[in-house]
Amino acid sequence: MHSWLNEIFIGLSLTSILLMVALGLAIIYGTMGVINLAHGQFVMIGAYVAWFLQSQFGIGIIVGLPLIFIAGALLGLAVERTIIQRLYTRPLDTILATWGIGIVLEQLVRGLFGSDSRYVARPEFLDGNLILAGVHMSYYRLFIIGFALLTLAVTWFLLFRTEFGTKLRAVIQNKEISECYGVSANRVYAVTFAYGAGLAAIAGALITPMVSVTPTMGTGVVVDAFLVVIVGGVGSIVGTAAAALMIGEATAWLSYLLSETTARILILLGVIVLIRFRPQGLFPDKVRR
Amino acid sequence: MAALTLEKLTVKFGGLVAVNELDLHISDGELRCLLGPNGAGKSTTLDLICGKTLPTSGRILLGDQDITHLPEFKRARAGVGRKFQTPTVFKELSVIENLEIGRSAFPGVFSTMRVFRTPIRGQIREVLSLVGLDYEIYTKAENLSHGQTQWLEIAMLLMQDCHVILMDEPTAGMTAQETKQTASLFRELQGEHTMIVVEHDMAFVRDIADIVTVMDGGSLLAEGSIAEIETNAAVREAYLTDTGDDDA
Amino acid sequence: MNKGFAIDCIGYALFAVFVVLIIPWLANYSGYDLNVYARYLVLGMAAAAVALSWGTAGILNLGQALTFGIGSYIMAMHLKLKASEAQAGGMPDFMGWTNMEELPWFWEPFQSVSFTLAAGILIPVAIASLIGGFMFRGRITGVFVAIITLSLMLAVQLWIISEQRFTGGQNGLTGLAALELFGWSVDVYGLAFYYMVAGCLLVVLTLALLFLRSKAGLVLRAIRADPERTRFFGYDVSTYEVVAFATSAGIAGIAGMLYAMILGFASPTYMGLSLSLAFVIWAAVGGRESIVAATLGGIGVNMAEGRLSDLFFDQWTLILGVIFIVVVLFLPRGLFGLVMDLRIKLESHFMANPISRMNTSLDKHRSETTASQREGK
Amino acid sequence: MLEAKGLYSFYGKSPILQDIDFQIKDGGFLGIVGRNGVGKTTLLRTIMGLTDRANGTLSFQGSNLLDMSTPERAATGIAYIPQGREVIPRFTVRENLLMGMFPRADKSRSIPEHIFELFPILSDFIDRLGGDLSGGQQQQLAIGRALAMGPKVLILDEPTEGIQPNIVQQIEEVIRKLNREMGLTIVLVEQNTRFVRQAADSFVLLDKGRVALRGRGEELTSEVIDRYLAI
Amino acid sequence: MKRRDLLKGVAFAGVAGATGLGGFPGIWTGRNAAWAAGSDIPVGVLFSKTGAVAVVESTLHDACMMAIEEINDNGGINGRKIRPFVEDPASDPATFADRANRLVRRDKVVSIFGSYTSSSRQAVLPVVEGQNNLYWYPTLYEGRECSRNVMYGGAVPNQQQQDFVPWLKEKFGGRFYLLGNNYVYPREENNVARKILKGIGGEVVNEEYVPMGHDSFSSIVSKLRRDKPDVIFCTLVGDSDVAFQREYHNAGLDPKTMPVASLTRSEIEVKAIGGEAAAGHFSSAPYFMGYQSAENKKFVEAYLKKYGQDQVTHFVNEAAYSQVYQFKNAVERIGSGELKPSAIRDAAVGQRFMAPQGEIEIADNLHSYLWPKIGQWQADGQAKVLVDSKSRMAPEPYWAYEGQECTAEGLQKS
Repeated sequence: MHSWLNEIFIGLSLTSILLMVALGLAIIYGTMGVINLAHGQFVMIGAYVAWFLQSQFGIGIIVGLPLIFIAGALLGLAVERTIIQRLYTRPLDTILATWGIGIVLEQLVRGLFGSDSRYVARPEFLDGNLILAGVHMSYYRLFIIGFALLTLAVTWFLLFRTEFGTKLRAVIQNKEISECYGVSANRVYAVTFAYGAGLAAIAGALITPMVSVTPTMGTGVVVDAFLVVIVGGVGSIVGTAAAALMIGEATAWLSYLLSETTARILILLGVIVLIRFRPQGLFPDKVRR
Repeated sequence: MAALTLEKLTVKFGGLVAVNELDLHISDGELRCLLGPNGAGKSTTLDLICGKTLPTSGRILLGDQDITHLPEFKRARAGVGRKFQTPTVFKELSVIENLEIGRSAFPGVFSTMRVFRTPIRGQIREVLSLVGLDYEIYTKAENLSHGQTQWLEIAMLLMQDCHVILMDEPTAGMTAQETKQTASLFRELQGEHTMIVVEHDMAFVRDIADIVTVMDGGSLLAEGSIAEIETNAAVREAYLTDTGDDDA
Repeated sequence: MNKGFAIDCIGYALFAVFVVLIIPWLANYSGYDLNVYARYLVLGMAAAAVALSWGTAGILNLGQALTFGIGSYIMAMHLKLKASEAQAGGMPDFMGWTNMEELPWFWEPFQSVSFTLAAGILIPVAIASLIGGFMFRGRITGVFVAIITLSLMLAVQLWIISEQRFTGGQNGLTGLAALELFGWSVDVYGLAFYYMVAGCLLVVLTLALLFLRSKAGLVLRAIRADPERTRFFGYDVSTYEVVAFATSAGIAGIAGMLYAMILGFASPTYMGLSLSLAFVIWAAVGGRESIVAATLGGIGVNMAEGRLSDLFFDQWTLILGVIFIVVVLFLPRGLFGLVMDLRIKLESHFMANPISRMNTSLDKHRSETTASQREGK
Repeated sequence: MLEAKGLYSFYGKSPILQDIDFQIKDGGFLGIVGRNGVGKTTLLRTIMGLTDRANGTLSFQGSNLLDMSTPERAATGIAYIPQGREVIPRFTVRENLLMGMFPRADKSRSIPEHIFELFPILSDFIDRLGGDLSGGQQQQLAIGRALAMGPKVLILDEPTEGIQPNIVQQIEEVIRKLNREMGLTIVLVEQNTRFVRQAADSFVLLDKGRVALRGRGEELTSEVIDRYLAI
Repeated sequence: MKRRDLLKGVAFAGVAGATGLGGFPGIWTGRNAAWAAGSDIPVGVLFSKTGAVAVVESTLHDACMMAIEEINDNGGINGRKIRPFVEDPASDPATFADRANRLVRRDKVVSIFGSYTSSSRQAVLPVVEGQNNLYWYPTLYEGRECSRNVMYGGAVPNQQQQDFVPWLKEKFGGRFYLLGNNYVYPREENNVARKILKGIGGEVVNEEYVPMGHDSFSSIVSKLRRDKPDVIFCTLVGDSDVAFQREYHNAGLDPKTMPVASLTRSEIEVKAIGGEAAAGHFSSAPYFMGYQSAENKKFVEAYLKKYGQDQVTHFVNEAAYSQVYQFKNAVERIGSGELKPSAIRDAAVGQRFMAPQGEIEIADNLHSYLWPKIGQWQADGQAKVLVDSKSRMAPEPYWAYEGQECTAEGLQKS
């Protein structure tokens, strides 16, 4: 009877995860045009850092988030400085290079921690469910929804209310002129990439209580994130959020009414049609590229 | 008979009216010069004719054929050729390959599949020597100088052999000598081809134009012979003053 | 346009010699190695398909494995039916298990060899034409093409996995019979089969090279450089793109058919993300601008993979990943680009004096010009 | 203070500028003239470090610019106003002006008042998007943005191109004023030789990437123009 | 012009030549020249160390290698050492086929131990059948196969379900929700489950399949809330199983009223799920790590000592371990006769081995007589064995298909 409310909540919960994963990718893609196929591996590494902190030092996910963010950001920075930086003039080649990076990261993690599936516990104070109007909402999912909104807000603030954001937006719109006015595009790119990677790591840490942590967990993540980014439109975080909401709710409803497989097929086909007729995305930002 | 007719042609970009109810009649074989300050809508008008931009309202007739809604390639096949303001050639291709692309009488994919070599004779030979590129046949277009690139694009248009040719600032970056050459070339083409030339260089315009059209703010400001235009008060104010002694 | 044609012919001839004579010798004319090399050739063909649309027309198809996979399923359907002749109603075993009553109508025509062979090319071509028309009429380019092709491939893959009663699901189509052509039962470990694969590859490459050498290929290169400008010369850019896209799909279909024969089964992983990306990587390593180079890329990377996995049991994927990164970073045009640069270096080395070199080339042009003038008269 | 010696500049492998020499002293006004495509814009871009590669000497106040990145050059006090203005279309006027403050050594982020005195229109339109301004207003914004950094040298590329005549005059006056009254060093690329002759104290004439002629501003006579520039 | 072209040609030849040289037989082929020498017994070890199923397959690899080492340390088989040829098929069926080919045709192994998924087994099948080799497959599977070239060491549906389903119905009720990944194994198991339920008066309230690797189960959970089944009959594997059980736990569903009864969940999945979330649910399998027996104690101790105390043994790697010993016994039985795969197979049939789960026996249809057990998961990540089968249960791979039977002569239809 309250199933539709329930599905809305499930959709929101899916949306929040999609958004967390896609946001970092959207920022990187929107800023540099870099198609980062290693994004899923950054997510995976975030999950592993969360596991490592918990199993070695007993640090819970939420307490560990700053550390996880920093770890992801540092890794992102290293990758950007050594590899991505050389590819800014060849955006399509980043697909190939980042795919290679993904393989390498996955293999490194496997070498360090083995192929085993790892377990990360959910924070205890988020155990249990809130039942409201017949809708079962687990506290942990509520927390993720809230956290995703917070991340969105922080990112928005960073982009539109800070000097770094102004520099970033300037570089996106006109790199040369920004450089002529003292903005070091290289530094902006590096920081942005690191931020995106940090967000991916946080997303990875937050999903650990719901999935199994394995070296291969990133592969599936990146495709979904990319669909969200492209449907949302390049460089528009509002578009990314809207696309995540659309895909999240559609997944919830279609899987409930039909089946998981059919839902997925329909969504893929829907995305194709959307891209064909709105390649500029849902909320296009009128920027170059 | 009119080779090209624009009727109440209007295009808006967002709130901006770039071309406003423009009427233009260009007769067969005429060479028309289009003048006006930057942002007057000259290039946009050419874009509308060749299909790069679609009009918000109005009609474009090529002879009797309504081409207002045809896609670019069909307009090209119907006989509209275009030279762009910044010379646009295929940089990765050699001069001869660029010309082969220009030679597009049979542009279908199943026709082009049967063509394997470009014989350097006949029309191609002529065009090459006309534009002075005979020693650059195999040079990649990106290695040509600015002026040569201009010539290459003009040569491609000659190969295309269109009835209506739209020229956007063809002499920009050319030496005086070259500009004279261009003028004589245009006069040669005149009659057989119908041409619209957008140009700032008044000396060049004086040299070639039959009728001059002046645009300002997307609308037609004046139309007439070069003498009429140069004495027109409105034109002087919008366009000709402040250029002072400088035409370069 | 004929400049460099001679070189291509020489290069291609060397490649043909390599494929026809050297590889069988490498394989000691023995069954297992021939089969493995046949597999590499087929994967090379798939890389060539990628290069045809990507390197020439600039269409990056991340879903190339879709048509490859469809080709493999088409061949596998025929071979499965052949293997199931003894079964009740000639129905493949997996259908009986899922309580199917009779052979689905769309399986019926695959009883025929000739239909199968034609379908393995034409169905991928038809699918690619449809999706290509859908995309290119809307002037979809670049990363959007990549995402659309990728999504479509994933959707079809999911469908194939879920419709187990028609397709064999996750396991794919297994337990296949040997192909019979004109009464010859194909032994995929035999020298004859290797030559059949090599022959297919060489014929496909020859035709593709002719296509690319023709003016149509030139127009495609023009489209890659500047699709807008090409339109203004009267070329219907989207049709050209569809043709290139569909041609590459047809090649992938042929490769897929051969692949199903070589491995003896068809699997949904043949139209998976990682294989699809692998095709692109191979083409990039070999050099996307030349389909022969891309083919060599496919063959080379797979040979390397076979060898690395032999030598470094644990970390071969890591090594491959590093190699890809290095190639992308330092050889943006692949090994082909390396060869071309080497050529230029060699040239300037042999022609010490740049001025004389310039004169030589001028002389060359002049002599050619006069020659063709004479021809003209 | 701004000085080039034997300067070469490249796009890819082709040298666009060859063996360029010029020198401007503090508070000087250098006009650069020449036909289309002779490398005038490239020369300005070389000063800012926007070409692929440059050889030779290019120094500003004794420090070698060629060793610096573009942002570092901006930080030395060189403000560049490119052809076509290139204000950031989706930035407000305020953000565009703020952007001009980034290279400042004093880290100040309050927009200097004298910019609004020079261009009152900017304070009226302070919250409008840069892309919504007319060409002339954008040019004023571009100059305002450059002045916000408190520059020592102003480099302008055809600032009057495509601007309505009445604003052209206003802009010319501002440029002159910046030079004469505020002592700013000016490097100006201009097709409009009349303005160069009137305002510049020296000029160089480029042809095919080389300096074909140099002299004092008033030497840019119609005779010279006829010989080198006219058609 | 001539010279130029020649140069280009030379350059091209250089690359082709380099490729050719690189491809020189001695360098490119042959793992190392010594493989054929000596009296070692060559076997293939074919488990993925990378890719999606590496999580499970690497533990099978470990167990298999441990058995090989144990045997070699104890003097080998009839004085001959087992020589393992290890390959990593990277969880990809095509690579499985390629590597199996390499093992059989190039390395001339007499048997291959390998693989976890049905699709990989299917990929290897044409290779081993074509060359009449022997494939030791340790995993539980869907049955319905009767190859003479595969030694099936895991349970078939009847061995997992015959006791389990009636027991569940009796304890919790007969309304089953069938949930599995979308591939042949879950579908086949559910076929069998439906058949059993029909016989004992139970019903299926829903049957749902999710794509492999699917990991968001909130919609499924809301369907569970809607349908309120007595038992969730679960054939999810790997990551999906983990994600589902986590979701179930997060949603606050209760194992007392709606337990998950799994055919695929082992200690390895529970380790990833977390003991707390898995506690109270059931699995049916012939082996659990917590099973009390002398053999198991020895096995578990050796395994943990070798691979780390955080590792687990489970019903597939137990079989992977046992199969090596079954292979050993078969080879011993052949004695001085010719060591070829078919001989090994024939010698293996009917042979018994005291495995950690109990004494198992290879049936003449090459499947195994096993000891099915029902375990309930505890918070410590181990299962408590509630029901232990009273006798060795016979494998009937065509149990659900009347008139079909797998025998020593292959598939018989009546």
